[in-house]
Amino acid sequence: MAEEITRELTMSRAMVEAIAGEMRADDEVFYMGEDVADYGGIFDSTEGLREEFGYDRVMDVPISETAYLGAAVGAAQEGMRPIAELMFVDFFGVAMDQIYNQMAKNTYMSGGNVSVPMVLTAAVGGTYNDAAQHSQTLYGTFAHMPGMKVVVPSTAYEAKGLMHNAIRDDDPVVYLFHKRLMGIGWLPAPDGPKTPVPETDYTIPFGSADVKHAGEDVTIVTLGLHVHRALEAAESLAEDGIGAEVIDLRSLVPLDTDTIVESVEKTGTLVVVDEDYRSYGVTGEIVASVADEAVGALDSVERVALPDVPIPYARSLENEVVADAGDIEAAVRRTQ
Amino acid sequence: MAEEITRELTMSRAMVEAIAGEMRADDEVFYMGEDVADYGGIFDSTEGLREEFGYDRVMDVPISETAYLGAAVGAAQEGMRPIAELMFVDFFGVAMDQIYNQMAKNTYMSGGNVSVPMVLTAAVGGTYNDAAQHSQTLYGTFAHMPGMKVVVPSTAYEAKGLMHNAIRDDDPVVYLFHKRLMGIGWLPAPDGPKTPVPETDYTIPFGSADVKHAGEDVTIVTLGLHVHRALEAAESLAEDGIGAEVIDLRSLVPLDTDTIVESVEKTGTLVVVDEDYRSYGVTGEIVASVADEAVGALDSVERVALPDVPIPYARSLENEVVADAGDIEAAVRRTQ
Amino acid sequence: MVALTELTEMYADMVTARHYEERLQEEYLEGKQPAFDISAGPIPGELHLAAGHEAAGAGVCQHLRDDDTVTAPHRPHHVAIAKGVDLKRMTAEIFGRETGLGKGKGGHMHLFDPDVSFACSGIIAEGCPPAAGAGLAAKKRNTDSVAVAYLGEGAIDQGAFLESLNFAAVHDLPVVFVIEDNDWAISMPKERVTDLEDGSKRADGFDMPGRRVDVDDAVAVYDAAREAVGRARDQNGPTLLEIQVHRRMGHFMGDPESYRPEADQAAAAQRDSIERLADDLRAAGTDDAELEDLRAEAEARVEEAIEWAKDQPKPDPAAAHEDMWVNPPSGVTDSEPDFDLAGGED
Amino acid sequence: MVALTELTEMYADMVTARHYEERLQEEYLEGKQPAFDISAGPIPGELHLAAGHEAAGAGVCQHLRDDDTVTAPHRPHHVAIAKGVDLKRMTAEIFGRETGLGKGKGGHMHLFDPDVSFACSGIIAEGCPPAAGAGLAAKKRNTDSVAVAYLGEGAIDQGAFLESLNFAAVHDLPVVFVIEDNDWAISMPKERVTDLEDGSKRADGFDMPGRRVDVDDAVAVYDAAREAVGRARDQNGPTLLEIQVHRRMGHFMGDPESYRPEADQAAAAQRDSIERLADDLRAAGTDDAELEDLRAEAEARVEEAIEWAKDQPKPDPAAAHEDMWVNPPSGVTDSEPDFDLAGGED
Ligand SMILES: Cc1ncc(C[n+]2csc(CCOP(=O)(O)OP(=O)(O)O)c2C)c(N)n1
Ligand SMILES: Cc1ncc(C[n+]2csc(CCOP(=O)(O)OP(=O)(O)O)c2C)c(N)n1
Ligand SMILES: [Mg+2]
Ligand SMILES: [Mg+2]
Repeated sequence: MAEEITRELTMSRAMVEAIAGEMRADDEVFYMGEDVADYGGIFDSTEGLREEFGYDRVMDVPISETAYLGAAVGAAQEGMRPIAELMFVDFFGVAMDQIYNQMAKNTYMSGGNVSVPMVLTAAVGGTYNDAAQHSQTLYGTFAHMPGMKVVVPSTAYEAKGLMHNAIRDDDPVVYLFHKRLMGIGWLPAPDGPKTPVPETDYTIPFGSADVKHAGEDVTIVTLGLHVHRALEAAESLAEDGIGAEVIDLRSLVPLDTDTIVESVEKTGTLVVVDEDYRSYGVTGEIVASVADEAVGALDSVERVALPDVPIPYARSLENEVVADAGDIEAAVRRTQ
Repeated sequence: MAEEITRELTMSRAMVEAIAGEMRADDEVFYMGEDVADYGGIFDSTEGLREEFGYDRVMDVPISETAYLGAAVGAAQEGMRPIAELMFVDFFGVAMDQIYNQMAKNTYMSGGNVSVPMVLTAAVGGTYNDAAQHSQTLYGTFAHMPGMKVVVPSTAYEAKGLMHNAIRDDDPVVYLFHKRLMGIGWLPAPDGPKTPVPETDYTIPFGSADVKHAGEDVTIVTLGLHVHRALEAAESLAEDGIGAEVIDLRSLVPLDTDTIVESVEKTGTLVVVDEDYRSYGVTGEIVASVADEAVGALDSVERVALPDVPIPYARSLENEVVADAGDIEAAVRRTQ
Repeated sequence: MVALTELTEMYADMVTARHYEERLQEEYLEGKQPAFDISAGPIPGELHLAAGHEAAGAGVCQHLRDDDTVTAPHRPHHVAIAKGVDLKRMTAEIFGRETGLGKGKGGHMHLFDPDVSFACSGIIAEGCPPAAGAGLAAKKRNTDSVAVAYLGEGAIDQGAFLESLNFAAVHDLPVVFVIEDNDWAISMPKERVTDLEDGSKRADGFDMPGRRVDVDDAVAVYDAAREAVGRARDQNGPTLLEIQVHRRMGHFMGDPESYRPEADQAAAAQRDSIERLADDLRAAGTDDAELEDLRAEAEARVEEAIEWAKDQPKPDPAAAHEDMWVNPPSGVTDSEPDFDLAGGED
Repeated sequence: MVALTELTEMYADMVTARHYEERLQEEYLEGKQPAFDISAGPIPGELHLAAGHEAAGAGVCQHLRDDDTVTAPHRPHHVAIAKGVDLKRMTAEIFGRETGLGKGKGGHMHLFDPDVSFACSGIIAEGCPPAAGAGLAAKKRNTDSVAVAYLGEGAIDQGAFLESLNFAAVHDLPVVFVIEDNDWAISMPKERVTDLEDGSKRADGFDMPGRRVDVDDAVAVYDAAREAVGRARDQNGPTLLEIQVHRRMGHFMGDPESYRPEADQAAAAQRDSIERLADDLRAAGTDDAELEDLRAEAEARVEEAIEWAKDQPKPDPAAAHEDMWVNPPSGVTDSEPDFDLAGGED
């Protein structure tokens, strides 16, 4: 019987603990990004690392995402293990060629002759009124283009285990952490993401979705922040006797279709909840993946995602487009 | 009764005819891109335009996609009507911020105060062994991010009508033309894309899918090059008494869900055929859109798309990943 | 010699901008006390205030007309004020109200006022290409409008800026690039990330005139900008200007600035382009009472705008689904003509 | 004075490269006659040949070791040959064969030979940041390896290059940027798209030494590169070189070059860095028979590589689904440890 773990960490502390652990174990691991040294990362992704490892291994870089993400690709191809941060995922467009035409494709284009053992970290998500250029998750955009493993922790426990696996992986991994979950002082997290975290190093495999709440009536598939909103909805549905199974994807690439299909075969009902745009993204893929495997099992389907508009600024407007627990609950009720 | 149109054009001639027509009608329309002046566009997208309109209105630009696509955004916001070409859609990553954070979002972010009447043209597609950085369609990537209307002509007739509508539209339109369909001397087109084209100016509305072949047994939804491959499959299936309805989407945004759902309600079977990557893209969205509206009608589903790998170079490998008529036929047969 | 009216106008813009930022700071922090919670209070989201940058806004925009285009970055208010953006509607936008410039959809980093050709964007340096595009439009239309792109010294390492230098230079576009050098890019001091001390030297690699105004002095900025804007207006091509300014507040509200040496903060607080310009006005014969009036007027204008903005309705949630398109989704047409296409596939 | 052995090595590389391109041209056009069909024949896809660029490949790479990294653009063969890339496996890759450098997956724009630290990419200027990254790795590891990024003169307007100049300069990285100026970017003459005549002047805006070799002369390139590579190896930071070369063929095979004045084509055909180097070798005492031997050896090597490549098996279609990952999709682990997380949600 495993020892009981009681120490709780915020998601940011857990993420940093994994990075620090790998940096201690391997001199070739280093972190690059804007404001990652003295500031400790705008979203606390590197808090305290510069103090321990110095400026050389926790490098502030010019506001030149193409140059420094590309430099990470180059250093990774030399065998180093860079972690490079895009401050907001929304800035992908200034460096997408390095991300997609180089980092993601070089392994395949070289017939496996070259590997690119780097981690691209990026803060994602809204809920604090940062408007259209600073609030997206872009989950679907990154998951669509092959060559990157794409992971999204929802709690401190996952943040650590996924990060250890990401740094050790010889393939490029995109690690998308939700700002609202980090436990940053000025951006209070909901209750869920702060969890017990083992002191020891451990790895969580990619492609293993986690059933965060069991239920018999409806399968809710989600990730990131919305895991917690779905759990809230599940509690409330339970009061009315509706059993919701909440599946936290944890990685988009690879996708754990088995866990989803197994659940839908039991419940017959699929509600996919996503903080990315609705069309041509995550919700479509999850629905279609189930249809591929078990179209007969699908009695009822709902997609809860950002409507196809940029994310608006004003609170009333942003709240309208980003689903809350009530929206999820309502979607579930529509299926019953 | 409409007059019979017999004049046939290649897709490139039809596209150029629409551009020339709009340039004659409005001095504020101009075309920018690499090799669009003397060369006439690497894929014949501007053939002859410089000769008629001169270098000022058919502008060669530096290999600075961010600068010139952004300049198109700026000129459009001043009320001009630029058409700007990305030589291959695969280069999106060097300019995606201008495309997505500016061109696509400014209208919404300004509350409709500003409009961006520009057309972004780009060549898409494989089948001639140009490998991972020059063969993609990226249909799903562009369609996923709201703010751009995304159109994909499959024949000369559509190329002209969609282009007229695109240039006249005050919203940003992404016009993706498939290299294999243009009718370029060195890249022979299949039979289908060369069609009769009216001399007169005409506009095809976005969001109106076209049933290119009627059938009762299976609904094949596709676009671009694969319209022709699906039609080939439909002919061959017809010989075995399987009636395939082939729907040409013509635009991804807006998406004509009605036409698709209506067909699937009749056939019960949906086969989506796409030249973009399979996961988190077009095929998923089409399946999910039907599930949203008519999950009960879906007896059988198949997705035929690029497997989730970059596009390989060698002929045997590229042929393996890009579906041909035989692959479509086989998918249909799996559903019967 | 700068005309007194111009000095006075610049002064008015600058005191308006300074007071505006100070008042926004107060409003912003309301509801975010004692614990700072970015998502609480009357002004949502990030807020980047430009106290200490005023000379760069006023000194350049003093030369601009309404039909000259300005693009600003994430720290836009002082430029917007100097450019003549509607103060009330801008303020309403910052408060996320329905009558804001963007109906509450854009927010403080995305202010668009087409009446005075002003726009801004929150992505580093990405205002440069659209400014070049406005210059291109002016050139194509053969008007004498010009375009100005503002950026921070931290933005001079970004491709969008560098590509725009070439684009503007090779086409001789009427564009002025204005770098506001406040020594910091969030927590990163210039020397840690940029090869140059003097950002205007980027021009040397692009066959373009470059000039640095290394003192935070509105008159010096005015003079440098007169030449640069004049060059553009006379169709003699682009110029790169760098202006030394000072960041008197954190990068964004809530920034603890723990990375920043106290001496640097103190120095920034001491240098005051507004006081300097007041001295120039006094030297030109303006007395203290007049200066006080100008200040009072500016403050009243700011108060009025803030009052007005706070009175405006919040957007109806349903409005989130509007303003996606200017034309219908189908484009300018919603029906396809009926042709008889011989041999066609239809 | 350049040592005779070095002159000889460069000559061997250059005649190999020239013969290689001429032979590939023949092979490529086979099956594409009479009507040119890009998707027919033994070599699929686009093909960008570098005849006329040889001096830039040989003169720079002569100073490099296997552990020095080189990134090349879409026109890579002459550089690959000078860098010592495995000629047979490179050729097999170009023919799309299973034993090619990338198992037929990459093709001629995506050649990776980690044994000699060579890579290329088909996206303009996007080899520059990875080269800077290789330089960064060398610096972090405190080795004296250097990195060289090649690009065309048409690429000097692209953000990836310009950002890399700053990145390399601010970190004093051991990187040499080499612009091959062949006067054309496909159909666009330099002056139509770029503000500078001399691309090495870009360095002036980035506080970096820049130097142009304005004659297509291997020895002049060798000399300039000795200084630049030496500077990098001695940890004195990056350099920008521009080398005048000539495009003796179309941009890609099949390019009708109808945009190109005949006089320009003729001039390019006349200038021949290979003949020039032959003269240098003669002056250094090499006789014509020796030169003939070098040529014959080079040709034999090329023929052997092409023969070998054409003999290699085509990839099994199923292989398209392989080589996506180096590790399993699950990462280094495929099972989650079993913790008892008190109060956790599991
Ligand atoms: C492409 C991009 N990268 C990073 C950021 C995040 N960011 C916002 S402001 C800023 C610092 C800008 O510094 P500077 O340009 O000097 O302007 P200042 O804030 O000092 O006025 C950064 C890195 C961004 N908005 N866009
Ligand atoms: C970002 C990007 N834009 C455009 C292209 C298409 N393209 C390929 S080669 C080329 C011209 C390159 O000219 P130059 O850099 O001078 O090299 P050269 O071909 O003359 O050797 C262009 C525009 C590309 N590959 N990548
Ligand atoms: Mg700054
Ligand atoms: Mg060239």
